[in-house]
Amino acid sequence: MDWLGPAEWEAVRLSLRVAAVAVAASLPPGIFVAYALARWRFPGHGLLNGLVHLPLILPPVVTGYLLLLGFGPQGPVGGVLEAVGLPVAFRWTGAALAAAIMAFPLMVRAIRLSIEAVDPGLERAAATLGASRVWVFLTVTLPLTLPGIIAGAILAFAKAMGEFGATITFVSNIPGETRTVPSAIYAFLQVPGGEDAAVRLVLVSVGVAMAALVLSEWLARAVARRVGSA
Amino acid sequence: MDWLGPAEWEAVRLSLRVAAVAVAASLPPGIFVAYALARWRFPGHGLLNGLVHLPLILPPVVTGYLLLLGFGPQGPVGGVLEAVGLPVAFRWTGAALAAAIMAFPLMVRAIRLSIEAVDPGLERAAATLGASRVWVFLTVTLPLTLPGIIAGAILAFAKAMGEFGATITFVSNIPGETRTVPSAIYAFLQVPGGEDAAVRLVLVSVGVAMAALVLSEWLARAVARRVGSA
Amino acid sequence: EDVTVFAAASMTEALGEIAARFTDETGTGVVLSFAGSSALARQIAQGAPADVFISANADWMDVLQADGRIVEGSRFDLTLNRIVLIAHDAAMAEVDITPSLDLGAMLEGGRLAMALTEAVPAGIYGRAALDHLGLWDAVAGQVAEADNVRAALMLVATGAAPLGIVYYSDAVSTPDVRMLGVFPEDSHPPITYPAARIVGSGDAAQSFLDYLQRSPAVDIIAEHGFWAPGG
Amino acid sequence: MPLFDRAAGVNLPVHHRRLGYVFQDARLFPHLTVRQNLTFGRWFAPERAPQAEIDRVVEMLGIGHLLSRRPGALSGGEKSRVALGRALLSSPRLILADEPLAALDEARKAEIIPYFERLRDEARVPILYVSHSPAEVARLATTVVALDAGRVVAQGPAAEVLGDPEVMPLGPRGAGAVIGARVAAHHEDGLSELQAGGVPLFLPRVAATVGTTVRLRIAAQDVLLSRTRPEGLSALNIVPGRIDSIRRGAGPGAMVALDTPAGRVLARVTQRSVGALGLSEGAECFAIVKTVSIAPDDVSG
Amino acid sequence: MPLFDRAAGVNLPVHHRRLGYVFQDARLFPHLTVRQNLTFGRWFAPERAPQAEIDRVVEMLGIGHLLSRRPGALSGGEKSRVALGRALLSSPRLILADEPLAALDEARKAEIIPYFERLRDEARVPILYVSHSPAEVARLATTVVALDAGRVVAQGPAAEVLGDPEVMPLGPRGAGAVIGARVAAHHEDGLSELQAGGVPLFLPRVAATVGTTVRLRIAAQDVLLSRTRPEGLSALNIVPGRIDSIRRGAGPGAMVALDTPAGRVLARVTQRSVGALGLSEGAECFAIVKTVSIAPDDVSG
Ligand SMILES: Nc1ncnc2c1ncn2[C@@H]1O[C@H](COP(=O)(O)OP(=O)(O)OP(=O)(O)O)[C@@H](O)[C@H]1O
Ligand SMILES: Nc1ncnc2c1ncn2[C@@H]1O[C@H](COP(=O)(O)OP(=O)(O)OP(=O)(O)O)[C@@H](O)[C@H]1O
Ligand code: MOO
Ligand SMILES: [Mg+2]
Ligand SMILES: [Mg+2]
Repeated sequence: MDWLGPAEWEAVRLSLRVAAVAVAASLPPGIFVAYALARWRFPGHGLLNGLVHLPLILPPVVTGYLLLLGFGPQGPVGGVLEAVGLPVAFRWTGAALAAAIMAFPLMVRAIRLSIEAVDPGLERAAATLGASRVWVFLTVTLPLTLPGIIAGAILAFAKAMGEFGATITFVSNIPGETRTVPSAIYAFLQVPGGEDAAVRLVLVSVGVAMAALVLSEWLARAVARRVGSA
Repeated sequence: MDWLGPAEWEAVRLSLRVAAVAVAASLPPGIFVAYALARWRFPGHGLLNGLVHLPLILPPVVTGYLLLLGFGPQGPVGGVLEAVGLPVAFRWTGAALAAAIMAFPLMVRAIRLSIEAVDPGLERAAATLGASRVWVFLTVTLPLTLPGIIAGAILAFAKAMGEFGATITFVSNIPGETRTVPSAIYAFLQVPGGEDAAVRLVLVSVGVAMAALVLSEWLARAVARRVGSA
Repeated sequence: EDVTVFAAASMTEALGEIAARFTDETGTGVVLSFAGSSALARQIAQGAPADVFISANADWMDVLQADGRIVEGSRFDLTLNRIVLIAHDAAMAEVDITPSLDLGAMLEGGRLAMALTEAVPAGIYGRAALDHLGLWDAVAGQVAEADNVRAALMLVATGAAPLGIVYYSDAVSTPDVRMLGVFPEDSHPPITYPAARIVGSGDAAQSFLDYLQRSPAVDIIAEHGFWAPGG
Repeated sequence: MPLFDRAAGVNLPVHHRRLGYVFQDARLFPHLTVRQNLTFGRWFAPERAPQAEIDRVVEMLGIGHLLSRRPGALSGGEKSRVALGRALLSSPRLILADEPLAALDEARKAEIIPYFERLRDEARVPILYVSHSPAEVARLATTVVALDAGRVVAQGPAAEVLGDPEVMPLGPRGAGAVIGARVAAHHEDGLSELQAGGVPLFLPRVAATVGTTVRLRIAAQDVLLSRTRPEGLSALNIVPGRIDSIRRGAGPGAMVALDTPAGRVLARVTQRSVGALGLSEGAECFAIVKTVSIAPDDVSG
Repeated sequence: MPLFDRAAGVNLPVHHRRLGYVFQDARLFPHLTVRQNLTFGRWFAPERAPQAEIDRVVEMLGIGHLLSRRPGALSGGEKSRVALGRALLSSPRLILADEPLAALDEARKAEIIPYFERLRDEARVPILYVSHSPAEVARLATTVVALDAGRVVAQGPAAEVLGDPEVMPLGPRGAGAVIGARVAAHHEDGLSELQAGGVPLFLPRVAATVGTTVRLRIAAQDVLLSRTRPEGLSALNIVPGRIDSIRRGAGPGAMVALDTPAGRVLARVTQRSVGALGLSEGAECFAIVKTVSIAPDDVSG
């Protein structure tokens, strides 16, 4: 693949890392929120659902701006993160944060649906066998929702690979640090004659995304087969 | 609501119209594609699934640029549409097209999942009663998937309300024609002191989106109750 | 009929005022569409129904001209701009922008906010100026590139970055940043805002272009921090 | 008209076959009311069933009070009846009922069977009814095809197949003969008197008017044999006959087929009794059937 | 230890109650193998069941060959057995079985019941077994609590409650007494001879060794009565007794309770027969039970 220059390769590698970290870090809270939305009734249920979906609906630049206000060097959370040695401003970690937040609704939706498909009778059966709530979740609900979780994670990964607006607004475009594939594509589209390079990177994104989607369908089916019908 | 100026009102009205038309026009193909993905096995199944998801994954600017190449006045499809009296380039119809394409994956996913939840046994029963494939779909599958269709349509509506990158790239930012709420937010952020107006419009977007999400959950539950368990 | 003007986003406010005056005086409506110059140029290349294009840099106008999209002889430089160094800290002292400026020290480990230095005009000019002054290598690793010049301005305004390089017109638009100094005029290519009529536009487009070069319009542009050509 | 013939390349689409299918699970459309479920097939039928036909089916199945409900609010038995009505009203040329009662409990089954009987007697549609239950088959079938391990082991009129001691696809505990009898009288003590070939039979009240003919299934294991006419027994039904055949099974039992004036009767006794009583082909003996052994389930109106 | 007491504000979480629950649907975990299903509860039990205990349960339920399969590949009966083993191995203080066999067909039920019997006899856990089936109750229960419309109508030892003609929560067709009998001999003709209070009873081969005691359910409707000892009948079991009570029902039937040396026997006859035979309380008579009427289902090993 020597048709990609070193800077482009760097962007691809960085995007892969950012997307992977975004998905890995958002999976636990994603599963928790999906579980809460699927199984609990509480005041603010609708509000939580709305909040989770917000990044899907807000213009990404607005999301990025809000992230900047909250997680930037001057932001309330950003200061704390900096103090504990996990700075996100203008770092690839920030790009991962932006990607995670933008991909969160897709992940939560997929996981929520698969949790709703798990027979609560199985969870009650596990409780009668002595498993506490947490154990029921870990030994029954979680393994049974694996197809949905995998599908959600891969979809989120693809989305994270493509995130642009919130990322560039929040962490800018720093080669090697926050210059992901979409930022590079945007930059190429800004200059006359940059289309060719942009097309190459679009092809890479599309390839990765397509592979992720096909893999996700396949994995979900394979897991569903393995888990089988009781 | 006199805290919104006339230009802002115009953007809100336009966005509502664009989103409504986008959802209405993409619902039939959305249902068809969801049905095909849920129930048919054919070569290119994975490819179709990938294509449907592309707008979720590509940077919106790229999607907008591709739309411009295909549906612009010089584009192959754009020329045909222009000839049959349905020009989309730099028209609100084009904004609706961009919004529809960006929201399509969300809609299809929701509908597909609810189609997969319909018992194929009911469809076979309808066939033994003399209903052809099309009738089975119209009288059994479609009504039973109504909750998912509603949820998908409303989610797509919210997404369409918030679409920016593809819209401004494809149909520009023409007041009264293609200047939707997100474009207006962008424009306000370009002028000194425009933040207040931008914040007002963000609040409107968030309000509409939240209302849509809560309504979607509520409707889906109500319909599910009505349809009941057989 | 109305005149449709595609203009660089940085002209939003000035052109808004001029268009209102123009409509008052002539009765001809003006439809303004603002976006990044590159997006607008691509749209015009694809047949967008624009009558007038005002670009924030000459390159994109050159592309359209080579493409035969603009009316021969209608192109002129509407205004000029300058790039400036701005700071978030209102107490910071003004500086002379010379090769001896120690930008690295001024940043104190923070970021220098600019527009994309390879793609967006404001970033390209800033990079050229820093190169010319021999300052680029010292700060290259600390530059945060935003997708447009307004986003760079915002990074400084919110304090995410202590310093930034933006247009003079941007710096005067907000009280949240302090202008530390203007880059020497010879440190970068001239920053021109070419305007032109698009092929197929009517007489109204020409009268709007003419109007832009006359008294109230010129003053309004200057009020918003742009520099008059040759001024 | 062939529905499927691979050699001839015929495969009529399901919706053109006009086979009314009654599924084991009712498969009612949950989003439609009972009325809409019933009339569903009507829209696609070549000649649309008239309203009178609908009324007749609704009345026959006793579902008039359910018409505006949704399936979710029906009991299992009600669902089955609606499913049956729905199949009927699609103007089928044949009804296929594949173990339609298997998913119901005994009380529910007892509730549905009479409707199948009425259907058999009143509707002009042949029914192919698949079942594992001897009681169901005995009550409903006019012609029986017995399958064992996928092969046809017997076919013919119900009385013949069910009365054949060689044919026990349901095992010896499921065997039993079917006889026809005319209702002679309803007595005040709650018993009905029937005449079967001149033999009087007493049963708990039968839901058929005097003079009509009903079919009774007499389970082989409910029949006792005696060489002499027994006296002083609580059993009221004693049928004289001649042994046609004795079939010894692998276990301790034997199936004795008796020709009686009432028709073929099967009795399941031990081989030890066969020896003790000296039963042999051609011997005369008496079949004793308890009055209460013939359950309402086993009488077909 | 109270599990739930609203007044005292006690509501022990389900996972601390240590009640092994056997559901109507097996509810096996589809993602775990049979072995993992069986040992699921073990991880949470206060003292973990030793491997020997697992082996014993696996052996008792005959599921050794299934251990590495997943539930999807099990038959309905196998699923039930695994579910039972799973509940057992969670070291419960009590097993709750709520109609555990209701979803199975007859053949499957017959397959499972012996395992419940072994469980009752071998495991040291009390079982609360809920059922609508007289055969199941008669075979399994030591103590019966009969509920009708939500109220307790009788409770006590199984033989007493099931032999009480006043208690028929399952209707007269479900009534039947339970008697205990010792296996005396297995004969070559496939019959087993049992002794019940000095009365010999012949049954198709019983799966119990000579000398052990089994329980038999004799359904009331399978019993004939005679004032004199009948001769020349194919029925091998004739039990002399004295009429304790006669209960006339609303229909044509009557329930006669007989005290015999073998224990309480119930007979369901017509009121006409009661009159014809002159049956009355205190009268001596003979109960006739066909050998083959006592199904293997009705004998508890
Ligand atoms: N014509 C056929 N060709 C190949 N396989 C068949 C055919 N008919 C039935 N089978 C297979 O035989 C098995 C049993 O079939 P089916 O369920 O129709 O039997 P059944 O007699 O209806 O059983 P049940 O009484 O349990 O309903 C199924 O696994 C089915 O796939
Ligand atoms: N303690 C209770 N308080 C209020 N309602 C109850 C209570 N117990 C049972 N019910 C209601 O009574 C109905 C029947 O209860 P349940 O299904 O437990 O009965 P059951 O005896 O187990 O019936 P089945 O034999 O069909 O299993 C249910 O609708 C249930 O909601
Ligand atoms: O006004 Mo621009 O085109 O964002 O530099
Ligand atoms: Mg079958
Ligand atoms: Mg119950």
